[in-house]
Amino acid sequence: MSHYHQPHDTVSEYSDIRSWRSAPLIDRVYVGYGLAVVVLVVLSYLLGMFGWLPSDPDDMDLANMLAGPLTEGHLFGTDYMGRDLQTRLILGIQAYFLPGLLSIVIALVLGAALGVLAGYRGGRSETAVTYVTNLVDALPRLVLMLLVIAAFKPGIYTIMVVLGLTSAPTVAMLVQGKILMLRQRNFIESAVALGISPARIILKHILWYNCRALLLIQATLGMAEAVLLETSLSYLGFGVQEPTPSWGNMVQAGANYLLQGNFWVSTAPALAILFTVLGFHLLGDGLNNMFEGKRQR
Amino acid sequence: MASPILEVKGLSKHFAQRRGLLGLLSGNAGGTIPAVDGVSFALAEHETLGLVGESGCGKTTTGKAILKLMPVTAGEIRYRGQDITSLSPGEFRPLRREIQMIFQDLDAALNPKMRIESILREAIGLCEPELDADGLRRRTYELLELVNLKKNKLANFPSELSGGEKRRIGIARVLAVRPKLIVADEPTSALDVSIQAQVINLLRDLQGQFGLSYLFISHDLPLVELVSHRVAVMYLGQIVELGSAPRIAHAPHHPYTSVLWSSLAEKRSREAFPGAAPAWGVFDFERPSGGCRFAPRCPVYAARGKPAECTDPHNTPRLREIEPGHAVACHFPL
Amino acid sequence: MLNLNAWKPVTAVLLRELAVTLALLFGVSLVIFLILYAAPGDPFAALLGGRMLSDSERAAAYEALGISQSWYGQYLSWLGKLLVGDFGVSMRSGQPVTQEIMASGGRTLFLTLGSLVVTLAVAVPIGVYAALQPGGRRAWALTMVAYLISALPTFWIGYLVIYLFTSQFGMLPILSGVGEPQPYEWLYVLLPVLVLGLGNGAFAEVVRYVREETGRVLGEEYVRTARAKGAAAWRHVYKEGLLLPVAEIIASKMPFVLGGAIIVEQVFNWPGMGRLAWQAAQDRDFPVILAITLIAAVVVRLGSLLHRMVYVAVNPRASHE
Amino acid sequence: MSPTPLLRIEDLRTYFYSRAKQAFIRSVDGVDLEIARGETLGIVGESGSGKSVTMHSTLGLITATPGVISGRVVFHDEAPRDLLAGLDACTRLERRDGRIMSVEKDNRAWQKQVERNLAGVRGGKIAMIFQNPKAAMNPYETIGAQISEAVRLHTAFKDPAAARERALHWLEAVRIDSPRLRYDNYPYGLSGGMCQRAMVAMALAAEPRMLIADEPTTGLDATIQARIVELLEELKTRFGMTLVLISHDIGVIARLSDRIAVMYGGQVLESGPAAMLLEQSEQGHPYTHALLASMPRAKNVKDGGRLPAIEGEVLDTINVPRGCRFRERCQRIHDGIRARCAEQEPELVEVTPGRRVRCWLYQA
Repeated sequence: MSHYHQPHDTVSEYSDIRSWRSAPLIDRVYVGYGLAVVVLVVLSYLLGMFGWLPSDPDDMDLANMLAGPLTEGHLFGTDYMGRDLQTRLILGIQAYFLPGLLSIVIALVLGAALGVLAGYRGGRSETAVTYVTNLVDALPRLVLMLLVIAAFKPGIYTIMVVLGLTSAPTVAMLVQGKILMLRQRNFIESAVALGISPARIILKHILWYNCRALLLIQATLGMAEAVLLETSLSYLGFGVQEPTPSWGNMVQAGANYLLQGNFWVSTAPALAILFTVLGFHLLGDGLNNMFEGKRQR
Repeated sequence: MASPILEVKGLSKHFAQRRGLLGLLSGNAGGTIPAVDGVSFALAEHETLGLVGESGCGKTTTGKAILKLMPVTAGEIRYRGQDITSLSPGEFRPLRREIQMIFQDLDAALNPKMRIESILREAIGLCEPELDADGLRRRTYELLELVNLKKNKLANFPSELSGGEKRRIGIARVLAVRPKLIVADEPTSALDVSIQAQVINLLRDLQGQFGLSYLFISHDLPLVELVSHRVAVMYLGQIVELGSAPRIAHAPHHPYTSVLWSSLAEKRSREAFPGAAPAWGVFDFERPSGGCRFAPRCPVYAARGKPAECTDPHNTPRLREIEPGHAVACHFPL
Repeated sequence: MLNLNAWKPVTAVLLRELAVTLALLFGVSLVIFLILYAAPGDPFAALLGGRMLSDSERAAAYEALGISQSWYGQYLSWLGKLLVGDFGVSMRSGQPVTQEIMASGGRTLFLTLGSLVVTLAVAVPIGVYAALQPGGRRAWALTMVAYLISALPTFWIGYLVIYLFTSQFGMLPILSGVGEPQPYEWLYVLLPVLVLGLGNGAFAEVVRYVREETGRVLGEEYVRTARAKGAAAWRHVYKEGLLLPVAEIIASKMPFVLGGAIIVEQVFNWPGMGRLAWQAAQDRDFPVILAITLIAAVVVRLGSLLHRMVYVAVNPRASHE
Repeated sequence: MSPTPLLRIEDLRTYFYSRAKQAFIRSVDGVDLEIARGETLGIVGESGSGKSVTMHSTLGLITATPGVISGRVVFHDEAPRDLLAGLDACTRLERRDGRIMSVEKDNRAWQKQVERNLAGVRGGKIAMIFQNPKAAMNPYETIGAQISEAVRLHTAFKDPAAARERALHWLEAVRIDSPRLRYDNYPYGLSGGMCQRAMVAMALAAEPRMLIADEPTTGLDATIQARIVELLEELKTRFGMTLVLISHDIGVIARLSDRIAVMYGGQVLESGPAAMLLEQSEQGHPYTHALLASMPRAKNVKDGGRLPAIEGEVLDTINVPRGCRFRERCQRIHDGIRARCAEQEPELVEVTPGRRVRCWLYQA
């Protein structure tokens, strides 16, 4: 039985577009959880950067190695060398946070530029951007990364620059879609007819008013990509090397113990990856439903 | 005739027919569709010229060409005596404020993510950048009064407005830059009957108050007859008849105009024009080889046994004045 | 049914698609070449000599082959050899690259296609179900599960699955790929496919895309007319609401699955092209990594070719676009 | 009373719910209509008047929730049959001083119930055609296939060859040029007018008792509109078809309707014989009279060239006022009825034989 209730007799004429208050429960849960993850990650990053850590990441507490969670002195237990897992998990964020931001900035700036080029000018530039997009799509991201690794033995920042470059076409396609929608309702033509300069049409009307939600959503999804890529590469042994902690190489290091039945060493970083990526995905999807109006009734 | 605010001579706009990749490879770069083909007319100060015709006849393209929203293939557009056809966008910008357009799509003028207040303020700022905060507010309220909308609408988003309100905000936005000439492309076709009447009265009042000239584009014949001083009937990119509104509606000389008016749903089409051609629902865009373009559908051409002049490519009927102030492009006017 | 009598214009579209694919592969080869050319230690020369050459040796090698030092000269000569199918010799094993790839390529292709089928088989029904009950409790729960699955780190799940099967079923933990067949041989084949199928990170995206596309088509005007006609809605929805989205997913998710294969092959010690690529990246074995990247691009383009064919077969208008 | 009507709609209510404003959109708010056999009922009204939603509700085409919440739709084919049977079992309404404020509905159960009620009726006994034909026809099937599907579903011509012949027969009946060629065309290959004819053929191919035409001429050119109106007129005389014509174009309604119902804000404000409503509109509902007077026609222009427009906005059925829905825009309220107009909603009362008006001007 579905229930529909109208509390008041008359309804205010005022703008009801305060979307987060009126958005369905599902979206608010998604965004709430997502924001919680973002705050936690940023805080942990700052903690790691300033060194305020529960304990020294390399200090080996040989007494209780492979301790499970909630042993005294080690909230999240210890790894196979007795090092405190909570500290190493917090430090693990250093490996992807800043590089992730770099990849997001590149993807958004380059993507928006290409999107405007393709959408606003159209014609040859549109075909050129579509060609580049197909080109990037044709190369599986991880395979391309291996090629770059073989060629340059790059650090994580170079890898993230490549990630940014390869994510830009997706952003470009979405921005171009927005411009197409505005063009179909003749909005762009009527702005030109009124006498608004092309620069203001692009920057203010297209990018600021109509694309900011879209770019924010791509940023959150971009960070999830960055986490997955960094952890996968460090799992494969290309990212951060031991003893510097990364969630990827922690899972890898704990793998042998997992196969012998001691789960926690490998599971803790895996859960960290899971909840962080889930957080960014849900935040992106929730914001998308709220602002892009998929579920707006 | 008051001095013409707008003169259009031999205006043409041909769209290249997009050929696929194979078409390009196989050499023929594809023909062109002459959407507008040698259109000429003049519009006087404070006058409303109706531009009427079926969809696809080129009336909207003509309107947009005048506002230089698209490059012109041939012809000349003079605004207040000055040739604006070849002006660069920069040179044309100061003039652009005086020539404005109301678009058919109710949402065209409104950025979906902007509130009404900022939409109006931006338009006002274009024309009077020096206004301070309360100067802007006063001008905004003034515009709302002009289009009789309540102040509480300022906080709303376009998606929260009714059709009529969207159209009025669109008009207010155009008035903000103090135009002289407005090209109105089907301003009321997306509105309900009762709202249409309000918008037509509004446009008429504004014409009286600001001395505006309108180029009123529509496919709604009785509406064009009502609002226009003079009416130009277009068919497949050409003006086939031009004259005063009552005469075009009730005593047309071109067969197409008569068929167009007689096809109104209220009238019984058969008795208005016994010889009406059989069901030729198919509206064929391909041009007949030459001569009069309406020949294949023209009842007079059929009734007169398909006379050769009509389809003679060297004798294409020209728009010629057969009575003072009334011109027609037909060899056998009614 | 599908408009089979439209094959005349279809060939025109497929020709255009092939032309686009060739242009893209040309672009891909250029990108790969530029990466190698810009790399320190001039790996390109290594391609010729099969090992890292000193400066003097490199100059001699160029002279011997009569190609100029300029980058386009090298690119053209390299491209020439590629077109003939000569990918050069693996710097690690000394075997011709084509031979090594032939051996491992089949397994990766099986793994990739198998997992694509798994992803579709699980995600599409969830998406359709969620589209049919937009607000439903169960639909929301299923979508939530989809998000959870696709956020799982593939490698961790791989280890968990191996642990589960080795401890519970007493199987040799790692498929050595050689030696006498294990009791559950087919299981070794199935596990990686399942893990990659669910854990390739595109799972939630597939559910969301199907839910949106099917939902949109159910709301289309022509479906409402079909229901007003008394016809079963599904007969009119399946083309645009299911067939096209699935084709689109195959084309767009192929790269994700190929990428995921590298991880899964590593976890399961699965001797496929992914593992070869990983090894090549470790040892900077350029001929191998270069060949694998090209082949991956070709496979991805085959995916979108398939999508275009389905699109043209279903949508009559496509052949006149 | 006239012989038993082919279709009678009693107190039909179809609501939608805006989660953003936490309020009901009362698209159809208590509609009573009757359609006699062989008669053409014209339902005219502006956007948001509920004219389309009313007929969509009778054929169970409403997918949004809560959708149909009350009313009866009795279809007198061989035996009387309530198309909304079992609705009360699925819905529970709560009213607060006369107005529905809360609805509980088992949507899935009702969906199944509607399919059971309408088996054989929807598409078979009652067919429907829609606005913008190019979007309303399936772009992935040829029009011939879509028409023969209707034939196979509802008539005795089950095998494909017979169904094809039958479909061609109907294509000729709607005057499509070269039907054998058009049979294998796709909707995108036809003009708007042609596509509309194909949809009419598809509806008639099921040989229904009644045809509902929802804005059939909207969006078409004047000349094409005239052809479609002629076609409907011809089908009316040739097959004695019972037709429900929904349109906002008063010209089309005047041309085809025997009886007219004027709808506003989700309710029928006036219904009666077409000639009486149109010619003697001053004895009818103020809204009808004002609507006819405000039509942009040269003859309506008063002194100073202004049209007698109805002030104010078309009623948005979220904020439904107390009393008469047209009150804010009505010019004929006088002190005698001002209080009642503001407080109490008038009933649809018979003013003269066959003509019913919902206005306090005519009730003692």
